[in-house]
Amino acid sequence: MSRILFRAEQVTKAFPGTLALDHVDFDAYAGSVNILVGENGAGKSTLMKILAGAERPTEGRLLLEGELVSFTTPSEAMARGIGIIYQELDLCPNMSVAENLFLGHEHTRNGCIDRKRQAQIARRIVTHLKHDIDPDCLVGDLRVSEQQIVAIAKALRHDIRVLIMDEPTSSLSSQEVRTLFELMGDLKARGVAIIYISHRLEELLEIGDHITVLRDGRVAAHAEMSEIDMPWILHQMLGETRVDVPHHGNAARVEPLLTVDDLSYPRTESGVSVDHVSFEVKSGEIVGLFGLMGAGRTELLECLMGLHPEACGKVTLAGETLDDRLGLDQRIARGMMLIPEDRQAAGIVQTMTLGENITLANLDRYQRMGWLPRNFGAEDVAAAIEKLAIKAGSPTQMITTLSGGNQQKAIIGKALLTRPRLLLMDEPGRGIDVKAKAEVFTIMNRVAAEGMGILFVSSEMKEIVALADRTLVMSRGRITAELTRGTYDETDLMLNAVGLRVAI
Amino acid sequence: SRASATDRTVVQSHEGSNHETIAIFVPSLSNPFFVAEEKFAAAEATKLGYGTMVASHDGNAYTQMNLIKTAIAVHVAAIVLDNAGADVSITAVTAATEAGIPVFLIDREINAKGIAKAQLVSNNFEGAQLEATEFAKLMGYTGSYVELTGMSSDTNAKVRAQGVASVLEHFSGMKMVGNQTAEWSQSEGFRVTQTLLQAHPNIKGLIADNDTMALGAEAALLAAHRPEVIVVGFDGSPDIVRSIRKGQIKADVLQPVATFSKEAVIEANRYLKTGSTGEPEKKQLDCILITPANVGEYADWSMKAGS
Amino acid sequence: MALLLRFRAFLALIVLIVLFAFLSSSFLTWSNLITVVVQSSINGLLAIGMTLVIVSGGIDLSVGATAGLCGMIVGALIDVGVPIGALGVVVYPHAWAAVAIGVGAGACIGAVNGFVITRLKVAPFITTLGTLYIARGLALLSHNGSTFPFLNGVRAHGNVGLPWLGNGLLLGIPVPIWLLVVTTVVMSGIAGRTKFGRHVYAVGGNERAAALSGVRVSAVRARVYVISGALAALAGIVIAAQLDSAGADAGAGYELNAIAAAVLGGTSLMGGKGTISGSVIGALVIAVLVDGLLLLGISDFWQMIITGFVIIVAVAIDQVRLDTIKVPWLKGRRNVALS
Amino acid sequence: MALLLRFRAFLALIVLIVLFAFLSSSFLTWSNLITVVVQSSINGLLAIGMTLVIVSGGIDLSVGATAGLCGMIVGALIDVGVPIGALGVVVYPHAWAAVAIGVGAGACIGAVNGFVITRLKVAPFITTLGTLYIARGLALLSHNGSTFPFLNGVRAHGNVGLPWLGNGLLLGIPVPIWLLVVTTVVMSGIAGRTKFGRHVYAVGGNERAAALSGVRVSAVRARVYVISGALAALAGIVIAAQLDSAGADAGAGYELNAIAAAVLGGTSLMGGKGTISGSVIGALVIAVLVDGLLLLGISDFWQMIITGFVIIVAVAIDQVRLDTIKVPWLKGRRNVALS
Ligand SMILES: Nc1ncnc2c1ncn2[C@@H]1O[C@H](COP(=O)(O)OP(=O)(O)OP(=O)(O)O)[C@@H](O)[C@H]1O
Ligand SMILES: Nc1ncnc2c1ncn2[C@@H]1O[C@H](COP(=O)(O)OP(=O)(O)OP(=O)(O)O)[C@@H](O)[C@H]1O
Ligand SMILES: [Mg+2]
Ligand SMILES: [Mg+2]
Repeated sequence: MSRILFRAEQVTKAFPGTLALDHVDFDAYAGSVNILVGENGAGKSTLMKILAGAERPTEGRLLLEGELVSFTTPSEAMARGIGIIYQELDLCPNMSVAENLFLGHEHTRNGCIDRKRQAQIARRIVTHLKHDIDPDCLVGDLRVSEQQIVAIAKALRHDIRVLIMDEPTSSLSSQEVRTLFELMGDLKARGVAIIYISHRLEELLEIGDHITVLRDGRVAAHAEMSEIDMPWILHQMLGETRVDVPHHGNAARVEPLLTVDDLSYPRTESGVSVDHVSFEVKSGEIVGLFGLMGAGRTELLECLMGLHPEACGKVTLAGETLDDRLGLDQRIARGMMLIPEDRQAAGIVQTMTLGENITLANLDRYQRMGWLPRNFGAEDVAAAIEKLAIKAGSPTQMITTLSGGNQQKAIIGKALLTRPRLLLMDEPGRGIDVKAKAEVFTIMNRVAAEGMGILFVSSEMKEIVALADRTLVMSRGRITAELTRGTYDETDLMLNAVGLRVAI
Repeated sequence: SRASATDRTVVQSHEGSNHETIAIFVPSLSNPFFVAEEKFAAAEATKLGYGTMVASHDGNAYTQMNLIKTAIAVHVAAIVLDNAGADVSITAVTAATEAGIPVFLIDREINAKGIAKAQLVSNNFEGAQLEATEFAKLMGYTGSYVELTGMSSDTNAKVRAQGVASVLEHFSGMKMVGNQTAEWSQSEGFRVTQTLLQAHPNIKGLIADNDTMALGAEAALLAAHRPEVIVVGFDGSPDIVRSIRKGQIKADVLQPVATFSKEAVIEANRYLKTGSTGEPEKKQLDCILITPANVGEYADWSMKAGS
Repeated sequence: MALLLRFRAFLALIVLIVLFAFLSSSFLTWSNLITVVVQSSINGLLAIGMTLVIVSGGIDLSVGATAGLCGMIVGALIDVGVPIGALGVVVYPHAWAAVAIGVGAGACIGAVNGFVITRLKVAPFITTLGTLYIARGLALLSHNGSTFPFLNGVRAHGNVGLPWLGNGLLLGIPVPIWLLVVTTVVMSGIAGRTKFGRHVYAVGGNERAAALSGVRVSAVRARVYVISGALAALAGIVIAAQLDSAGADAGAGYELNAIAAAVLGGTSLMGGKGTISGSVIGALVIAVLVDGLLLLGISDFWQMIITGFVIIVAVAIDQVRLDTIKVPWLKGRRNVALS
Repeated sequence: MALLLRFRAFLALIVLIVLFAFLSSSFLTWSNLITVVVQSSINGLLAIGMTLVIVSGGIDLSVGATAGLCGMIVGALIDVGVPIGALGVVVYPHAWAAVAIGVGAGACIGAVNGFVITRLKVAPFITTLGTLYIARGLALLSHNGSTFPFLNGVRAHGNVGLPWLGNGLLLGIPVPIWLLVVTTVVMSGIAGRTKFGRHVYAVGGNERAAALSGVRVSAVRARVYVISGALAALAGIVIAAQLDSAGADAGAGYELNAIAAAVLGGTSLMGGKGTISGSVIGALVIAVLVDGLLLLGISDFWQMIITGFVIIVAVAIDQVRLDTIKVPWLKGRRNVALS
C-alpha cells in the first residue's frame, strides 16, 4: 500500500442550518487516484476547499506528509504543492487564457509580465491536454468545455504533489476524458496524489485506486478500489434506494411537435456552427442529440430558443411557424424551455434564493389580480425540492450556497415547473448524482409519456442509449446520422460523431 | 485673517449667553464673498451675545427651505439670510415670518415686500455700472471685449449683466464679441477665457461679473501671455485687491459686505429687543470702486476712509 | 439577507436619533421630527425610483434634472397656462391636471432613457448623464433661466391648490410625508409582490438567466427608468409646491443623494440586491444627520467633515458588529470572498 | 475587444473634430487644439485613476475633493510655509517638495479609502462619498474658506516655480500635456503589462477566482485608490498652478466628469473592462465638445442640451455601426446577452 501524502483528520465544517462535514477523516495516497463520491450536497466540494485552503474548517486538522499544516489562503496551499480544479470554474472571463493560467503567479521580466513566455508555456500545457486553444483568447469567449480545459491546465501549471479535481469531466466529451486519464496516469507515475470527484461512476472503476464515500457529511465507507464493484458504490452512497430507469415505452405520437427545416447559423471565422440542419421532434418523444465537443449542439438549441435572430431556416412548433425575430419570452410562452449548458452564466440568478430561482419562470401562474400572494409558489418549490431531492436548509437559502449538483437540480425544477411542450436540455445531467440523475430521467420519461417533446444534449453515450427514442448525431454543425432506439450502440454513436469521414 | 480662522473652527454652543440663537444661511461655503458675509454676521451675533446656527444652502432653494424649516422647528430668534433666488425664496421667508421668526435678508432681495424685516443689499445695478464705466475708461472707449456672467439662474447675475450693458451699449467703439457664463467659478473662468481667446484672439478687455471669475480669467490671460488685456471684477475680495496691488487686475467693485452683514444682525437685535428695526425695510448700499489709486485704503472687505 | 440589509440602515438611524436626542434638546421634538421626515421625502421619492433602477443593474443620473424640468413644466402650466395660438386665449389646466402632466413628462424622460439604454444599447451611466444635461438645459431654456413664482394659481383660472402638495396637512401630517409613505408602501409591494418586481431583481442578478426564464429583459429594464422618471417628476413638483415657485436648477445634484440613500439602505450597485424600505431609511438617515448637525450649531465646515465621517461609520459599525457577534455563516462567506 | 472599445471613443473624437472644424474656423488651429488638450488634462488625470478603480470593481467619488484639498495643501506650503512653533521661524519648502507633499497627501487619502473599503468592508460608493465630504470640509477649514492666491512663491523663500506646472512649456508643449501623456503611457504600461495591473483586471472580472488564484485581493483593491488619490492630487495641484491660486472648491463635481470620461472610453462600471488610453480619449471627447460648442458661440442653455445629446449619440452611433457591419462574433455575444 502506498504512502499517505495528505491527510484530513476529524474535519468539521458548519454552515448555518447545515453541518456540511461532520468529523471526516480522509487520506490521499501518493501516486494513486483517491476517489471521493457521494450524493449532491454530501460535502465533497467543501472538504476539497478545506484541503486547498479556500475554506477554513470549523474543527479538525490537516497533515501534509505527516506535518501539521493550516492554510489561511489558497496561495499557501498552492505553495505547498496542492493544486485544485474547482467544481464551479473559477476563471476571470475578462482575461485571456494565458493570463488566467498564470494569475497570481505571473512570469515577469524587469517588472513587466513576460507575455511571450507565458503564451509559450500556456500553449505547451494546452497542447499537452491535446487542445489548441489560443492562449490570447478571452476566457469569456470560450465554450464551457474549453473553459474546463483551461481550469485543468491552470492546476497543472505548478509543481504539484496533490491534485484535487472536483468533477473535472462533467463537461468533457469522452475523448477528452481519455486524454485527461492518460495525463492522470503520468502524474500518478510521478507520485502525485490525485483526489478525484465525479458523478460518472463508471469512470471511477476505471481509474480509481482508493475510494471514500461521503454521506451527509460523514464518511460512509472507505475501500481499496480493487476490492469493490459498482453495486458496492451505489449501496454505500444511497443505502437501500434502487436506481434504475425504465424506459417510458410509449409509442411516440405521429404528429410532429417541432419541425426544423434547413436551419443554419453562420460563423465567419470557423465556418458554420449550425449547417443546414433539418429534423423533427414528435410530442411524447425523447430525442437525444449527441456529438463531440464543438459539434454545434449548444448553438442548435440556442437557435431554436431564439437567441440568435440572424440564424436562418424554418422552425415550426405545433404547426405554428416561429418567426426569426420571435423573442425568448414569446417562445417560452409558446411552450419551449431551455435548460442551458452553463449553469453559472445562464442558469441561476446568483442574487436570489433557491425558492425564488425555482419559481422565476412561472410567476404568471401565481399572480392573483396582478399581485403575487404571500409565499407564492411555496408548494411547487417544496414539491420540486422533494421530487428532485434538492439538499438545502430551506427554500430561502441563497442559491449560491447550494452544492453544484443541487443548483443544477434547481434549474431543472424551474424548467419543469413551466410545464413546457418542448423541453430543450443541454447537458442536464451535469454534476448531479446517480440518484438525482435517475430521478430526472424518470421525470423526463413521465413528462414525455404525458406528451411533452424533449430534445436533450448529452455527451454521455450511456445516457443517450438508455433514454432516447431517437438520436441525432451532430458533427461540425451537420446532422450526420439519425439512429432509432434499439438499433445502435455506443460504437455507432462514436463513429458518427467523429465525423463525415466515417459516416459517408 | 488667521485670527478669525480659529474662531470659526470653534464648535459654538447652540445657546449663546442670552440663550438665543441667530441662524445665518448663505449660498456657498467656498466663495470668499459669502464666507466673509457669514463671518461678519456671526462675529456681530456673538458680540451681541447670541448663539449662531450657520449653514450654506448652496444656492438651492429647496435646501434653503429645509434649513429654514429646521430653524423654525427649533425656534431660533432670527434668521439672517442671503437667499437662493428672488422668487423661489418668498415661501421660505414667509414660512419663517408666519412662525414668528423675523428674517433679515442680505446681499439679495426677494420679489416681495413686507415679509422680511429687512432687505439690505448692495446696489448691484449701480455697482455694475460703476464697474462698466471704469472698464470703458480703461479700454479707452474702443476695442472688443468679452463678458463673463454669473450662474444663469441667479438674480444678481442678471442684474449685474443689465447694469454692465446699460453703460457699455452707449460706447459704439466698444464691441462685445463674447458673452458666456462661467458660473461664478474660478476654474470655469479660466477654462472659458482660454477658449474665448481662441475664438477672439484680439480682445482688449474682459469684464467679469464677479471676483472669482475675474481671477480665473486673469490666470488664463497670463498663461496665454496676454497680460495687457484689461480685466475688471466685482465683489472686492482680498485676492482681487492683491492682484490690483500687483498691477494685474485693473479695477474692482467692492460690495459693502461687512456693512450689511453686521447691520442685519444689529437690526435683528434691535427688532428682538424693541419690536422694530427702526429702519426702512429695503436699503440699497452703495458699492465702492477700487482702483490702483485707492487700493491702499482697502482692509478686510472695506475701505478705511470710505472714499 | 434582505432583512439584514434593511436592518443596517435602521441601526444607523436609531444610533443617530439617540445621539442627537442627547446632544440637542430641540432634536426630539414633534415639530423637528416632522420637519426631518418632510425633508427626507424628496430624497426618499428619488431614492425609491433609483433603487429599482440600481437593482435592475442600471443607474439613473437624470433624476435631479428631471425633477427640475418637470417642476418647471407644472410651473408654466399654472403660471402661464397653455396659450391656444389661433384663438388667442390661454387655457389654464386644473392644478391636479398640471401635476398629472408633469408626472407624465417625467415618465416620458424615463421612457427616453429606457429606449436609448435597451434599444440603442448605450450604457445607463452615459444615457442618463446625457438626459441630465438635456433636461437641465431645457428647464433653463423654458423660462430663460428664470423661475415661475406664485404657483398657488388664481381662483378665476380654476387652478389653485398646488402648494397644498408641498405644505398642506392631511390628518395633521404634512402631505409630502403621506406621499412618501404611500409611495414606499406601493413600490415595496411592486418590488416584492409583483411579477414585474421580481423580474427587476432577476435581471439585475443575472440578465442571461432571467432572459432564459422568459423575462422580457429589455422591457423590464426600460420600465424601471419610466418609474424612476415619474417619481423624480413627482419629487420636483413637491419641491415646486413647497417653494411655491419652480426654479430651473431645482434638484441639481440630487442624483448623488438618491444613490447614497439607496446604497446606505443596502442596495448593491452591482445590481440584484436592495429594498425600497431600506432606501427610504437611508434617506431618513441622511436627513437626520443634516438636521442634527445643524441643530448642534456646529460650524458649517465641520458639519461637512462630520457628515462624511458619519456616513462611513454608519456602515462600518455595522460591519464590525457582524464580525464580533457570532454569525458563523456570514463569517464563512466573508472568508471565501476574500483572502 | 479592448481595441474596439478604445476605437469607439476614438470614432466619436474624430467625428467631433471634423464637425467642429467645418463649423468654426478657430477650431482647427494649433493653439486651439493645444488649449483643448490642456483642458482635457485635468479630467484625463482623474479619469486615469478612476479607470483603475472602476476596473477593479470600485468607484472613487472623492477625486474632486481630493484635488481641492491637495491643491490647498500645496497652496499653504507655498503661501504660508510651515511655521516651526518653538523657533518662531517659518520654513518654506521648495516648490517641488511642496508638490511631492501634496501628491503624498492625495495618496494618503486614497490609502484611507482603501483601508475603509477593504478592512472595514464599507462599499466604495459610501466610503468615497464620505471622504469626499471630509476632504472638502478640510479644504474649506484649512484656510477658512478662502483661497491661497499667488502661488509663484518668493525668490527669497526659494519656493518659486509652481505655476510652471500649469502654464509652462517644455519643448513648446504645455507642461499639463506632458503630464497627461507621461501618466497615460506609464499607467497604460502598469495596467497592461505588470502583475499589479493584470491583478486589477482579475479582481474586477471575478474577485473570487482572483482570490482563489492567490491574488491578494485586498491589497490590489486598496492600491488602486492610492493611485487614484495621488493622481487626483496631481490634478488638483495642476489646477492650482494654472490658476496661480488654490481654492477650496477646486475640483468640485469633477468625479462625475472623470467617470463619464472612463465610461465613454469603454470602461464598464461592472468592473473588469476598460483601458487607460480609452479613458483619456474619453476625456478628450468631452474637452473637444465643450470647447467646440463654446467656439460656435452657442448660448449656454443650448450648449447644455447639445452636450447631453452628443454624449449619447457618440456612444449610440457606434452601436449602430457594430450592428450594421458584419462582426458576427460580436453579434453572437450580444445576442446571447439579450433578447
Ligand atoms: N456558503 C454556504 N452556506 C451555507 N451552506 C453551504 C455553503 N456552502 C455549502 N453549503 C452546504 O454544504 C453542503 C455540502 O456542499 P458541497 O458543495 O460540499 O456538496 P458536494 O458534495 O460537493 O455536492 P455536489 O456533488 O452537488 O457538488 C450542502 O448542503 C450545501 O448546501
Ligand atoms: N477550437 C474552436 N475554435 C473556434 N470555434 C470552434 C472550435 N471548436 C468548435 N468550434 C465551433 O463551435 C461551434 C459549436 O459550439 P457548441 O458549443 O455549440 O458545440 P457543442 O456541440 O454544444 O459542444 P459542447 O459539448 O462543448 O457544448 C461549432 O460550430 C464550431 O465551428
Ligand atoms: Mg460539489
Ligand atoms: Mg454544448
